[in-house]
Amino acid sequence: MAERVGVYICHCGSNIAGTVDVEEVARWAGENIKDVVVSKDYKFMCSSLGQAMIEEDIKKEKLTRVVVGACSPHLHEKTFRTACKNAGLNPYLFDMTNLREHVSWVCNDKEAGTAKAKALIAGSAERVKYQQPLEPSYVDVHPATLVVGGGITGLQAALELADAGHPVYLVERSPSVGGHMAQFDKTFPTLDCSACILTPKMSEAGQHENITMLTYSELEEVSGSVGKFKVKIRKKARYVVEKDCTGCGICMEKCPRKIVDEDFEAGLGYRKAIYTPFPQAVPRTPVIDVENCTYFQRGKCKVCSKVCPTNAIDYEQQDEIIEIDVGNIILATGWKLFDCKKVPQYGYGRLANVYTNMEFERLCNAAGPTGGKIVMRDGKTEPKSVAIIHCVGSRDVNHNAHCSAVCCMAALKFGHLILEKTNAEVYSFYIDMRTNQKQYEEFYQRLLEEGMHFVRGKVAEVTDAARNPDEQGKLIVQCEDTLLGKQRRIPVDMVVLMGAIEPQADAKELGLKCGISCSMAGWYTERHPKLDPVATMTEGVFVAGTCQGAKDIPACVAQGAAAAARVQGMITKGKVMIEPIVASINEEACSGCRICNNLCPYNAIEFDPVKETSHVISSMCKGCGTCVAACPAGVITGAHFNNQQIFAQIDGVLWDAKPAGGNGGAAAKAAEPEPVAS
Amino acid sequence: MSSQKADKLGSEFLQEVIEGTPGGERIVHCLQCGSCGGSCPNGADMDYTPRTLFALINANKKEEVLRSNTMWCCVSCYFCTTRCPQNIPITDIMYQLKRMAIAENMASGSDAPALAKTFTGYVDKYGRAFELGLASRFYLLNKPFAMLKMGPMGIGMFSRGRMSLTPAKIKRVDQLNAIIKKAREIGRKS
Amino acid sequence: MSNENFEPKIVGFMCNWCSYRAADLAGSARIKYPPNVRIIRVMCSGRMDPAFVTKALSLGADGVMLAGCHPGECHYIDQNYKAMRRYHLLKHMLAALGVEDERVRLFWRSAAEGEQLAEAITEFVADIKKLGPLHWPDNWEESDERLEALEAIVKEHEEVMEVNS
Amino acid sequence: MSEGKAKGKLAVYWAASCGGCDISTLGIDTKILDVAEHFDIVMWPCAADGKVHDIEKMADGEIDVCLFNGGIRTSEQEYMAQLLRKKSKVLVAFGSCASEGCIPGLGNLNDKASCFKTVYHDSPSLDNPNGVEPQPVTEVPEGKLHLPVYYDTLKTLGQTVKVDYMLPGCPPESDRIWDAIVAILENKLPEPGSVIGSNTTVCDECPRKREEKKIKKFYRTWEIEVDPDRCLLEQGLLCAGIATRAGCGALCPQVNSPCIGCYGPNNGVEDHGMQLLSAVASVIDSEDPDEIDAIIKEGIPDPVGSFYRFSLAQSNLRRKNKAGV
Amino acid sequence: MKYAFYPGCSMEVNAAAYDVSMRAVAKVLDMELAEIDDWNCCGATEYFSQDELTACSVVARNLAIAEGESNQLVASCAACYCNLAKVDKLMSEDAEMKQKINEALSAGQLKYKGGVRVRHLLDVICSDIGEEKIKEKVVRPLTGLRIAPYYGCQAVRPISIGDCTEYPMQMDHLFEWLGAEVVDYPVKAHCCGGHMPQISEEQAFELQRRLLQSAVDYDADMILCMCPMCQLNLDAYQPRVNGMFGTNFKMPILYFTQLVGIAFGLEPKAVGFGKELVAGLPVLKKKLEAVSA
Repeated sequence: MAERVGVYICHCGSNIAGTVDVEEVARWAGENIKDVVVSKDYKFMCSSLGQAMIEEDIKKEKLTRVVVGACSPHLHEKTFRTACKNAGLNPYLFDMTNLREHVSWVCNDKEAGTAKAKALIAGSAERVKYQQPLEPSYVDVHPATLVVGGGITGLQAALELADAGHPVYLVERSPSVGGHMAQFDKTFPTLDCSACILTPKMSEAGQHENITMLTYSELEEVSGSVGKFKVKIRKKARYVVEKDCTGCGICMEKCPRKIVDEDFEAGLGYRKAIYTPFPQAVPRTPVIDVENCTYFQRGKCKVCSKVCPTNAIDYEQQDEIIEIDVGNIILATGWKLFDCKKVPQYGYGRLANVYTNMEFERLCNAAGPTGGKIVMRDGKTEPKSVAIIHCVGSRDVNHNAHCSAVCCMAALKFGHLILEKTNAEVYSFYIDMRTNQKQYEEFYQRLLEEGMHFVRGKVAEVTDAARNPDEQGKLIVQCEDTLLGKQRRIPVDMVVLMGAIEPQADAKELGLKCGISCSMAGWYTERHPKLDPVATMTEGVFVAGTCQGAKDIPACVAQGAAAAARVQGMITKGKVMIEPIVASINEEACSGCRICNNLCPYNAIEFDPVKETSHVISSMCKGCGTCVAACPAGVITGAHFNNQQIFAQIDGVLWDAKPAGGNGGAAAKAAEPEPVAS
Repeated sequence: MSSQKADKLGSEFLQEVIEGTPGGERIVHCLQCGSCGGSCPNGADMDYTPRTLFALINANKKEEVLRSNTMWCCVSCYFCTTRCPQNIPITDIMYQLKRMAIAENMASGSDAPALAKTFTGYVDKYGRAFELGLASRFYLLNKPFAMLKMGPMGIGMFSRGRMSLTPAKIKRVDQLNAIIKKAREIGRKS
Repeated sequence: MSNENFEPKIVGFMCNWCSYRAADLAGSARIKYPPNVRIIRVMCSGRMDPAFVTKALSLGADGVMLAGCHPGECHYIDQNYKAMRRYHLLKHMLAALGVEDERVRLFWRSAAEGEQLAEAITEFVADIKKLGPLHWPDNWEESDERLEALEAIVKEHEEVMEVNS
Repeated sequence: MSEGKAKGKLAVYWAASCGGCDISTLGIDTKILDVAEHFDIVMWPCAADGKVHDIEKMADGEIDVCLFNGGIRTSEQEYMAQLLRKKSKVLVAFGSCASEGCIPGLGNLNDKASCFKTVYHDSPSLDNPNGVEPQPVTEVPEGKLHLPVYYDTLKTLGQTVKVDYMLPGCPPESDRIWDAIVAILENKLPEPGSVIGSNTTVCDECPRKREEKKIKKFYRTWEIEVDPDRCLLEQGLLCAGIATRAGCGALCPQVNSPCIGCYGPNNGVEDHGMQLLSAVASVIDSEDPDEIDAIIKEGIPDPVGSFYRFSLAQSNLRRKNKAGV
Repeated sequence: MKYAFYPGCSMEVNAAAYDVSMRAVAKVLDMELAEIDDWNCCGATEYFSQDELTACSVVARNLAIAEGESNQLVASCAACYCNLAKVDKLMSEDAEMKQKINEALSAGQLKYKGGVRVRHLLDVICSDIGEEKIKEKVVRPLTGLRIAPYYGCQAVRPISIGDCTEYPMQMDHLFEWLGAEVVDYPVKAHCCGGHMPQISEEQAFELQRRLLQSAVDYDADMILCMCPMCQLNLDAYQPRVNGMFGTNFKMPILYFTQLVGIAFGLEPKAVGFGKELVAGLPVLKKKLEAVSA
């Protein structure tokens, strides 16, 4: 192989040249590495002059390969690839050596730095000779978008896209869109009625010509890749035919079966066996809760069917699988509440008047089970004192290390509502008061004025074990008031636990379906935490709202809109580039052992049962190379990271490690015989 | 790694506490939330709550910490430890502070060090705890008047055969003492 | 074998998304660590072929460092678990071939853990220094006895042939 | 086959190997007569007379084809390898030993001293009261007697001299040998440096049904009742067929015995054992490091024997660390 | 089922009632509790207040001895359980400490590899023997008796015997199986004062008062303990608590095994009744017809 390799070493001002003798490295590479025909150093290789120099050499010196030793390829790989391309050299015949982040900036000693730089350059120069020209491919972007999750984030994203004229499928697992926000009473810090600002968005989405709303439905399977995902959605049987139902509600009114509503009413209220979660639900079509329906359980009743004026009840309805094509996916799957029973010292589930934050939202909601009256479990007594405990399951390494971000403000909101609606004393037990968004600190100030009591200390326990007559019949909140440095016991009537915002239990599973990963805690991982917060490492899959991390409503809305904007960008561009770094199988030589078949998390490897061979669907391959390393027959090749290239690079970086006798690996395989026999 | 971090924090005292406590490096994670002080059954009687001690340790206030009664109030109920949101082994840190206070001769104002000394004396000698010996010797040496109040209880215990006049002794006291001697030797080295 | 002046040569295979970026971050933060590890970038720890490790050792490396995203945080969902499985089997093999346990090690470092990556490298280099050089290719060399014997055969045969002819 | 062409010269040699290759060569049966028709057999220690002197006297390149089986373990073998290389136009590393070391290559888990210790001192069937070891040179009144020098490390033929082709198998199946001979006779040999054989693996010839693979536990053959229709690897038997070149007709798997890898790696695979190891490890069904370790340690007590039974000498590392022998 | 057994110093004399009842119950349940050879004191809290490494080594001596005998070591005292389990955990998690402790043990030709699981008697009875077998053995259900299960601290914290650290339930379940009315009172895992009576009576007696008061508030007939120290504190100091606070507690404090024995039909004397300072038998007789008959 007679390649003509050009090697270019960047000074990066003094960033590299300070700890690496760049002239020496360039000289050495030119004199010692086989096939290197040009080797130069330059002050700033990434400057237009530097690039021009490389382009000129490619043309003049007929270079077939280029190595640039400069900063991290994550910064300038693209720059130099473009330079190669401009000079007519396939950009994948270039390799970048990281002499700044991996050498000069981490070395103290110029001699050692220079030696390390030589080894890395040798690795690149050996590797680059085996690199192959590759061509990226382009895919058309399907204009439809899938939005998973019908909470405020998903609604916002769906509406943005629909208003811009693009079709949207909005999938929601519960019978109605609205999410947690529909359960809230007021929203901080402005105290707008949550339903008043949310329901218009819900009905707008429900009626939008560009939005196909699939409620009571779950994402079943995702295949394909950016631009052309194929999605299967399971539409669960409602037992009510949507097109026939007018939403009149007679069925719900007449249904004889009443059950505790553990979902929307957080266990404080009731619903029927045929129900919509709440009166303003969108769509208005109810669902039958099979497990509690008398007909489904005992075979008799059918009241709903009898009273329905449009014969919309269908007890025989089956789950339906809907297949759709979309170009992009936005996950806005939200959060779930921490199980407060996991902190037994606060007595939730054991002490009647200990409430969770979601229960309390319903308790003070005018549309809630008590009509907005704040009363204790007996349903009538107004509390004389209420303790609000922050950080239940948050900021606690035993449960969730993260701060749930909204509880301080929600606790202040609760305080305000209690003070407004009752004569109770309100105590807030907090570790740190976090009110760091617009108008939040002002709201805190307001509550200080309104007379809410603040005790700085994480509550140790809530108990009914009275130590003296004052405490009899009360819930005693025991804590250290850390500002006094003293232990305190404060007897109250009611306790509200600010349970943590947690990732959905099935977040990981859903992420896997879409090819994105979660943090250990279960939050979806964004492409870049600061600069690319709604994109993910998987092209065409975006995340928004609390599925990415705890946040408040304004932040959710902003992320929903941001994700929609990113998707619009994709749709407008119309095409998306696919990196050619993918695996491929030499089907001629594949024996169909099927080792690789279940190694691919993206299902990009398909087995052909007739030919008994496997092949890679390259548009679905993300280029990780796991199958390449696993193929026992060596018939899977990873473009741009094939064995030959990596072995050559190993050989190169170890140029100075081979023993004096020259008994090196690759060379020794086909050893030159030592002529002894004459 | 942990000791490197402690270096940067610059408090010698903090480092001593960390080094003497298994899992002690968690102490730097203290949020000052007070769930320890709130949980403590004797919290009301402490000069400083454990949380305050951690702040004092951070501030390198060795004398204040080691002279305080906090750790001597500790009954080893471990509520603080299991409730700590930062997994700080608080009870174990209390043990370390007790050890440091004894070593620095700052353990004043409590009978606990003397009780501990008497107790370990018996263990070293017999391999077993000796309740009567412990009670009488400890009270005679430290609280002769309190002993009078103990009378009726002692009689009750005797009459029900719940107190022995002679200590039980293990067979291989020599082996135990060799282990103890060696352990102390290793302890001094490190 | 340990030697004060011994500077081990170590090959480090790092995944594009986490550990390679952690090394970038260590650089940007100007954290100093020993220069012995020569980093080769692969897209994922799942690409790490056990043969890369033995290849490096056979070419004279004194140690091989593998690094990828933390389990559960792989950019390619769960491919680092495959790296983990191969690593365990590889270590079992290397032990049988008499390669000391410390010479090949797998680390999990996220893109945010520049400092931790630098610590890992520092620790790893120190451990290899303690072990001393590996010099694997020397393993294949035969003693001088070989050359003498070969010459003797030639001579012997020449003598016999002289007698014969 | 072309008729009436001048007869060529053929040499067959046998170094560190068991002799199975020669037997398999004779397994081509009466077709051996066809071979004799086309070639003068100048040397074949197992089947025909032929003296080293005569070879030494030949001109370089005078032998048309040399089929060389066995690895290189002694100075004599190395000398013969060099000699035959020089005198042959085409040198074929014949069989697993010459190509990749084979079972004799497992001797690379020891060094010369420990091999001698076992053979000349510790072997239970031994009667050697004076502890005599073979000496390369022994002085007798008549002069010096030479014995070949035994090496620490077994090398493959390719690691000793340049070889033109490799014919895999332990031994190569007679049919494959005949295929190779036909190729030689018809001058239809592939690119020099390549392996004469298939470019697929044993799975290609194995009739068992294969599905996606997940292994929770490895078994030895006697530990389970083998399902005769299902892939052995899927049943937890460490079958090397996935990584081993086809050519044998999947003889072992067909009788419920996992492939042990004698045909060596497929084209383009640098290290047979590592490739097999990587594949097998990839499908271990656990994400817990301790469990993975337990599955491996319990199921694969002898990793070298399991993955490198035939190819240790040809692997990247080639042998056990001498310092640790 | 065979277990290695670590009685602890209190069992022989002070907690003889626990010892005798435990052995009687074990016999009924076919549990073999083989006392480990020549065990020594667990160091209580006092040893750890002085010298961590030595304390650990003293404890580890027992683990090392037990390792030769069984892979399960049962303790009956909460403090002993706590110390044994803590040192076992420390040695499994901290290689440096393990090495140091083993160095110390080597002076006595001992070594602890880490192969012992430390258990508490209550957990063994509830988890290993289990509901079915226990119910089978009941001949005298404890119907009508209101018992307050008392867990104390060190069996559930920091290393729980297998139960909730805040609100344990094993003893509750056990006595439900035996037919008793189990009092669900909030302080069942709070502190009895430990060694505090010797140091500060004011502090200790207040802790005891809280426990006794809560049991009285919930109308318990007796408190059942699973640790000699808890029993001693609540039983022997009860008159003094009354003296200090002007209360009039007469709460019998018994070991849970004593009542298990009663339910199994054993005679009160055979399970150590009469050793307690606040007499338990009269209450038992009053509440349980089967006993008085």
